Amino acid sequence: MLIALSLLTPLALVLALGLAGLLRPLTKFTIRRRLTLFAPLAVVPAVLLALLGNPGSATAALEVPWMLFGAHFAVDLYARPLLLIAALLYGAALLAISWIKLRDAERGSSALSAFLLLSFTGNIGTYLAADAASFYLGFALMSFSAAGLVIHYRTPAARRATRVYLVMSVLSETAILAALILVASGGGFLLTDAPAAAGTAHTGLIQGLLFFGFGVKAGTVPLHVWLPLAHPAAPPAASAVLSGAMVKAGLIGWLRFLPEGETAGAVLLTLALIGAFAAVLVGVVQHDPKVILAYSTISQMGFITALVAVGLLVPELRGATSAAAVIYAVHHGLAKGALFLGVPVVKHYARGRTGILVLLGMLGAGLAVAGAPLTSGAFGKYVSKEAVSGIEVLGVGLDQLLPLVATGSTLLLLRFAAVISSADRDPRRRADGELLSWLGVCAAGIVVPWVIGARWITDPVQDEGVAVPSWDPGTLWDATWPILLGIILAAMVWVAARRGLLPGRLTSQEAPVVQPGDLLLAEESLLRRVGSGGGAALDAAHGFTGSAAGRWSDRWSAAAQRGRRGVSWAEARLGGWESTGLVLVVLLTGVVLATMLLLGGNS
Amino acid sequence: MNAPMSLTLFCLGAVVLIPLLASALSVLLGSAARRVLGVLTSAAVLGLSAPILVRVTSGETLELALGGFESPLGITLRADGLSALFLAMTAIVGAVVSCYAAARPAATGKRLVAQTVEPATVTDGDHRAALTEDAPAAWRTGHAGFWPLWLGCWSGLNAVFVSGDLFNTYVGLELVGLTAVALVALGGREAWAAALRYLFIAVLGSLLFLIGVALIYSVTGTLDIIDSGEAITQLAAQGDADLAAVVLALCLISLGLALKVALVPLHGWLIPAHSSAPSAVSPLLSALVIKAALFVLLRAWLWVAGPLPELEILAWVLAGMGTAAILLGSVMALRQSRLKPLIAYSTVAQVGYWFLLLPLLLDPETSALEGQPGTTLEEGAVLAGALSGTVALALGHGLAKASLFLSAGHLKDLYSTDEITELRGAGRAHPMLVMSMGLSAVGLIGLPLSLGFSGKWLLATSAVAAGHYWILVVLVAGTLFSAAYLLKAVAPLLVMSEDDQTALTLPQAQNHPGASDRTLTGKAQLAPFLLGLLTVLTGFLGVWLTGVLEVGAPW
Amino acid sequence: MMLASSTGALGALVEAGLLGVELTQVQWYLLLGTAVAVIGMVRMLLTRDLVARLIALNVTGIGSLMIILALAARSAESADPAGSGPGIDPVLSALVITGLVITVAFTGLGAVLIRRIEGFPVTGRRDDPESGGPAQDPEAEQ
Amino acid sequence: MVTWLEQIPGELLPAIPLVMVLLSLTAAVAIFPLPENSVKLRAGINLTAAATKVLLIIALVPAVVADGARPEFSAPFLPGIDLVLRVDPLALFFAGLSSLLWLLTTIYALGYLRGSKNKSRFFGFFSLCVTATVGISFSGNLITFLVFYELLTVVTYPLVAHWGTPASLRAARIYLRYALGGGLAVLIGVVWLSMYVGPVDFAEGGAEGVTELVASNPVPALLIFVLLVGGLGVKAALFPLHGWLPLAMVAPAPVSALLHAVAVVKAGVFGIVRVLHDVFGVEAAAELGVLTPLLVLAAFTILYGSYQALRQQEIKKRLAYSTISQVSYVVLGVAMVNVLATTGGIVHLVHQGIMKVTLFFCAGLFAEVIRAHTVSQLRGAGRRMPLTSAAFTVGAFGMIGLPPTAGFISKWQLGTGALASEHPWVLWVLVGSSLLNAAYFLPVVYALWFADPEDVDPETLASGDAASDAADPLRVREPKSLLVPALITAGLTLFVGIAASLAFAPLQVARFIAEGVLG
Repeated sequence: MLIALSLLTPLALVLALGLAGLLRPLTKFTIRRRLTLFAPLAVVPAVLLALLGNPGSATAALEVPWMLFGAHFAVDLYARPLLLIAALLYGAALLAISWIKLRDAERGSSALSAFLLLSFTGNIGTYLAADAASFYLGFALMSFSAAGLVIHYRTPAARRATRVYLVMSVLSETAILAALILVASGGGFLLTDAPAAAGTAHTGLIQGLLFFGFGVKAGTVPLHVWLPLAHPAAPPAASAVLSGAMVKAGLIGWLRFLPEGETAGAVLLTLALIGAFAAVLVGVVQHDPKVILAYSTISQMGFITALVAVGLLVPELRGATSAAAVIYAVHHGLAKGALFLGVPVVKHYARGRTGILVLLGMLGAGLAVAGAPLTSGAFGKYVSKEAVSGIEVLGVGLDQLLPLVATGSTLLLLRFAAVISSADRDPRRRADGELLSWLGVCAAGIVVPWVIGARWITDPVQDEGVAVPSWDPGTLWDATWPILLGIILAAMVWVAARRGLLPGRLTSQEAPVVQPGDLLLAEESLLRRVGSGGGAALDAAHGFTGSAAGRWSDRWSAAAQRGRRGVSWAEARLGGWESTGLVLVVLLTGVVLATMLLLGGNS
Repeated sequence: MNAPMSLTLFCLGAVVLIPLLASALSVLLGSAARRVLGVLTSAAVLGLSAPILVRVTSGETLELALGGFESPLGITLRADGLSALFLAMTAIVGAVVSCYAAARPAATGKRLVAQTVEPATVTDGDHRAALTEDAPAAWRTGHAGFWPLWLGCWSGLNAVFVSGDLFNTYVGLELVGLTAVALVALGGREAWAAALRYLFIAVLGSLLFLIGVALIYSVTGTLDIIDSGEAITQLAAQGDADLAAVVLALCLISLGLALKVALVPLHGWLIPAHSSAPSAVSPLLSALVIKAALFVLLRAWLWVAGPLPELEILAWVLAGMGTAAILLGSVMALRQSRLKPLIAYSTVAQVGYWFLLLPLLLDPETSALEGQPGTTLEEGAVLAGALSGTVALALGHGLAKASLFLSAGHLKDLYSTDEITELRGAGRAHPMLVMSMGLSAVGLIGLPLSLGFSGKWLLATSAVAAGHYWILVVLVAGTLFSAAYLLKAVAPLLVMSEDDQTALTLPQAQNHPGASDRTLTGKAQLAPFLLGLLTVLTGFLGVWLTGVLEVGAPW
Repeated sequence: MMLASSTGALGALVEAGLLGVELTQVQWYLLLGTAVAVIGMVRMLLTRDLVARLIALNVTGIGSLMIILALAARSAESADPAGSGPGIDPVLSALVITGLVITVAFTGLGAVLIRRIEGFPVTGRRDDPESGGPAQDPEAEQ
Repeated sequence: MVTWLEQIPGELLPAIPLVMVLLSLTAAVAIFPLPENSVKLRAGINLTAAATKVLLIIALVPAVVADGARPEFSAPFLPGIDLVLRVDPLALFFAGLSSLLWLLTTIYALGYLRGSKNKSRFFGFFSLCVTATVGISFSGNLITFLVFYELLTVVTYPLVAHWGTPASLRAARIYLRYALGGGLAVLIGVVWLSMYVGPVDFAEGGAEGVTELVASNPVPALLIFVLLVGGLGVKAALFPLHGWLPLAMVAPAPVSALLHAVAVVKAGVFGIVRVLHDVFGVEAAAELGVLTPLLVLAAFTILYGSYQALRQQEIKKRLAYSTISQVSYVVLGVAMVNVLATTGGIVHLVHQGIMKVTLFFCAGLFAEVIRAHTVSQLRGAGRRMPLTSAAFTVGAFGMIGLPPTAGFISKWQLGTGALASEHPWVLWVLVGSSLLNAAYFLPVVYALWFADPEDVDPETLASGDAASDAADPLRVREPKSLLVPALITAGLTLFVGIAASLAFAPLQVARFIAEGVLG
């Protein structure tokens, strides 16, 4: 019942917002304003579901026989934590855009909250779905309502971002549809037995399709190009949700459907690592704080994808790596959400009384993302290192490589801090929804990962809470050396920049050396070339068939014309009086003679 | 003989004689009275033919010796399935056209009237009083002479359909021919030449027919259709030398009738005659007059000659001419720019369908089908199927063509032109008329739910059963062509406005003599619509028609 | 006139026995009748002048009626070979009479039409106001 | 209300098919002579006829689907062959679709044609067309099917030529030429078959006698099949025979909505399904080896239709080509001989009808209210006509096959069916075609919602302004009688999409039919 409630309340609210459009303009505006105020409450049922619905219990399963092909919903080990952070993030985002004074509210905020509610439903739909069709329903609803979020400001950049996002999400949707049909027809309609079914037939094909489909959403290289474009274009609340919750849908898709496979695991691992490190290089040179955060998301998602890849490589470790991935996702969701929500908060509240609070919060979130000790980041990294201990990649232990990602993220965060500190301020006097929601997310960021890690994620192998890092010096040092390395590198770069040693292009203020969405230009031109080439070829083929048909019909009508002329010539001949007579006489004699001969013949 | 029997026999006799009597009577009356008499007679004939049809459908052939004289000298009237059907169709079409002519006297032709002098009383037949030299002659619409001629023609038709012996058929044919020529002549200046040409053809045809009948009489010693049929079958059984004379007679009769029915190489006279005839006359010509010749041909081929194998060559020649008719008629119809010649050519084309069955009659039990497990048409049915198909086609054509010619004539009278391009958009002013042209087009093309479709279906199934696949091809080609030229005739009428929405301007309508006439003209449009509706509704009568044809069938 | 000469020539040929064909009287008349009918038909079908065509029509009519009479005689002859007088089958003779009546009727109608078409030659030329074309151009009747 | 319908006594059932056919016939006969200005009466007759027809269908559903009744009515037509009207689940399926959409389209047409001339003629032929469609769906043997099939051709000609401009007449003429050609091919096939087998009654596993015919002499059987499917293919707009459909878009919107999305095109496909299932039977067709070429042809039509739609700039032309490709889904599904694919094919018959009608309604609305005929003129229409654009978006998502809509259900069924059959490559045809659909529908949706009205060329902007209300300067008043049917069908698309496994939902009925045929 709780599942139904958590899915339906946001939808009901969206419906109400839509129907309000029918009323007279004045009442329409007031009703919509009041509805957006209630919007954040729509997430409450989902939060309750996450808290109360421990997997396997009555509230955690729902079967709707008449929906789609018999819809099943269930809260399971992985879904519960992700559900919680999604609910929290969406709640905070809705809070951020609605509980503020009318004067500060953005133009068309009700449309924004409507799209947020829709993507929230889609998002938790993907987590809760227990059968392929409802999963796809949730996924499609989420990705297409996200387009509404990205386009919100209607700026040219937003338009371009939406176009790119739409094209990529349509491609990913179709790939996922094909994969799901393959899995379902292999017997994996219910998600519990999907990976097994996917393993039976067309495994390679299914893996490829799933990589492509969910890779777009999870921002793995080379499919990540839409992320750096979409985040700056979307309103901050939306981009918080985009990188906090939506990107995780890609992760849950892989966890649900991916069958084992060494080659697939290896490919995914390499892509993940490339993503993790390359994103840092490109992110560092950006000027827009949200773009930097976007690249940080790409690198963090690289980290999580690496975990999933390991799960594929070594099936025994699948349970542990998946659990680690989920915990890390939880941590990253909240921390990244806090950072994104923080961008406007810094802009409005950095001065004056709330300044310290803002500084503390941002610092805390930054450290968590970097994985400093005592933060949820450290916890996440520790659990992941435990899960992947012993895996070798090109001779280097994976558990050595992962901390380097932390250094990368420290570099990015320092760059972010530098850029955000120099950003212009537009102070607001009284605290409003924006600040509150940001604070909420920061608090959740600190508390929730630990709670989830300890109690909710029972390691399927040891069947008890995942090991909580004890603060002995060994683990402390493991957590801190990557950060120190990062700080040292940053200092060196800073000194070089001070001395003017760095090439001018790198530090030029206006256009960053690498446009956001770096590979995009290459991919766009590739796509455009393929499209135009294919189009030209098809048009040529069409032209050819058209002319052939034209020639054939000309021949046909020429023949018909000749036939008609011949007939009318004959008609002219026959029309005359003498000719009828002549014909009659000829016919008469001919027939008579013929019958006489015939009769003569046989009688 | 019990009462009802004598009543239907009375109807049998009356159906021939009453129109003749009315024709004679109408000569004495004024033009208004003639219209009333005309309508009354048509109602009477309709009433008389109903009991005949009922009696025949219940399964017995009616025989009546006029005046009690027995067969060699006396006239015996015989009505079997075939004649009952043709009688009924003629009654329906005749009645509707008569009402139309009564409602719109202007449709009955043009008369030459001296300007000043009151129109001279019309003497019998067509001899006009000599006109005074100086007063310039002017053409007036409406010709009172229409009624006597048409009623005479009607009685001739009925005589042909119910006559029991060949000689009476000849007399009937002549009466029809004579009155038809005169009816064409009512159409004014350009109709006279066509009428004269029609006259020569009619006389030539009937002379050939007469020689044929005489030959048959000399061989069989009897003029009665049934007796001569039996005599000939005996002759064929003995393989008598006289069979040559019979075959020669059949050749002469078939060619004579082909002339009268305007089968392709001999169709020259039909186009000018039917298109220049007045708008009330051309439906009668196309729908009824040529059907008389077809009826006699069917009688000769099936009842008299009985399918003699020796007629093989003649059958194939006629079938060839029929196929040529379908193709040539349709192509020429496609090339016409005026409505009435187009419809006339369509008649020439449709005539071709009625001759396709002849080769089928000669060898119905070809071996082509022995091997098929599921052959549904057993051997005897091929003949029945072919005949009912042809009769259905002929009757369907009668109804549809009458409606089409009425509508075309109506438009020609109103706008004094039947150029298709000038009549563009006539549909807007006369929706009922275009609707009836559409319905008759459905009947002529042979789309389902029309007698034409059932006819084509029956002919096709029996042809395929007898292995004559070429008929299927001809039928399909014919249907496609007829669809093409009928679409060419009807489509322009539907045009509402030019592409750039400018309204269409119709040629200025003829000024009508009186307002009262306007309502009548409006009413008159009901006639073609009724006939069009009938073509479609009779689509359901396929089974009933085959049943009726069984009555008095030769096999 | 041309007609008479051709029948005469044929008769002479037969008398002379040139044809060497022994004809009974009936077959002779049959042959004669067919000849007249064929000549009439050819003449009718090939001339342009209407009146000549009408006359040719009558000649064909007479020819065909002669054939029928010959047939009547033949069947009467076969009925009672040794019959007393020139027996003619009554039915066929009735047929001939009706044929004659009908041909006369048609000729009458034809004459009226020809006179109409050739535009009352007795009362002088009359340009027909309504139809516009010259009334009596010979091609009209094609 | 439904319980009352169930009490219709058993023996009345056989009368229902005849009543259904005669209902719209009498409506037509009543409407034709009506003068132009009697709008109320004409609307009354139309709506009552349509409503009663839908009610009768609802009454029939439990009887036919649940307890397997087969009400039948037959009348003698030709010697040895009767006109038979029989209701079986497939017939009910198609008749239900056409009568429901007839009701909605009538409401739409009443609003759409308010200003135009000769409405009586339009509505007369409109109800005749539905008579033909219901006749086609209820026909019990091949002859009755042929009669109503030809009737449909004749009756739709004046509808296509309704505006009476030379362009619409030319389009109607081409349509007639195609349809008559097709009709003749079917006639020859029917004659030839019935000569071999006698009256061809539709029976579950194929008409009796046909299987022996296929066994004894396959060549004529193959020729007959080609003739029948070729003739029906004309109306089903299969690849080489689809030329008439885009041209017929010149007709008024309700005509292109009902005819080219539901009646005419579906009649062709329905015919093919009948021939495949109830005349030849699937085993005999497989034995003849015709299924794979048919499958290839359908697949090619799907891709060709979508490709052509991509190249069209006019909305209605784009929808026409999308109809061509969507209708071949049904043929695709039926040609793959397994329960899943056949269910997908048959259910797409209804789903595509509902979705395509929504799109045509919206196209008509756009053309009528803001004179937008091409995609570029639609920019920013979302702000000015929000409800129509919402309906259009639902329809477009349905065409692409996105989940909440009915299109997803049929695409999912066809996909799983393709993998279960021995032609797994069909899945890639489906994937390719959904990509192409997205390629030509998403730009329209994007233009509707996200393109700014400002960059709309001024004259369409100006034309919309006149009727806009005060508050939102750009909002345009959408006429109710045109909008309500569009919203109802859009809602229907969503409802059928989500509640696909409801008791008598199209998916269940389609599965019931497929199981009946393939066992």
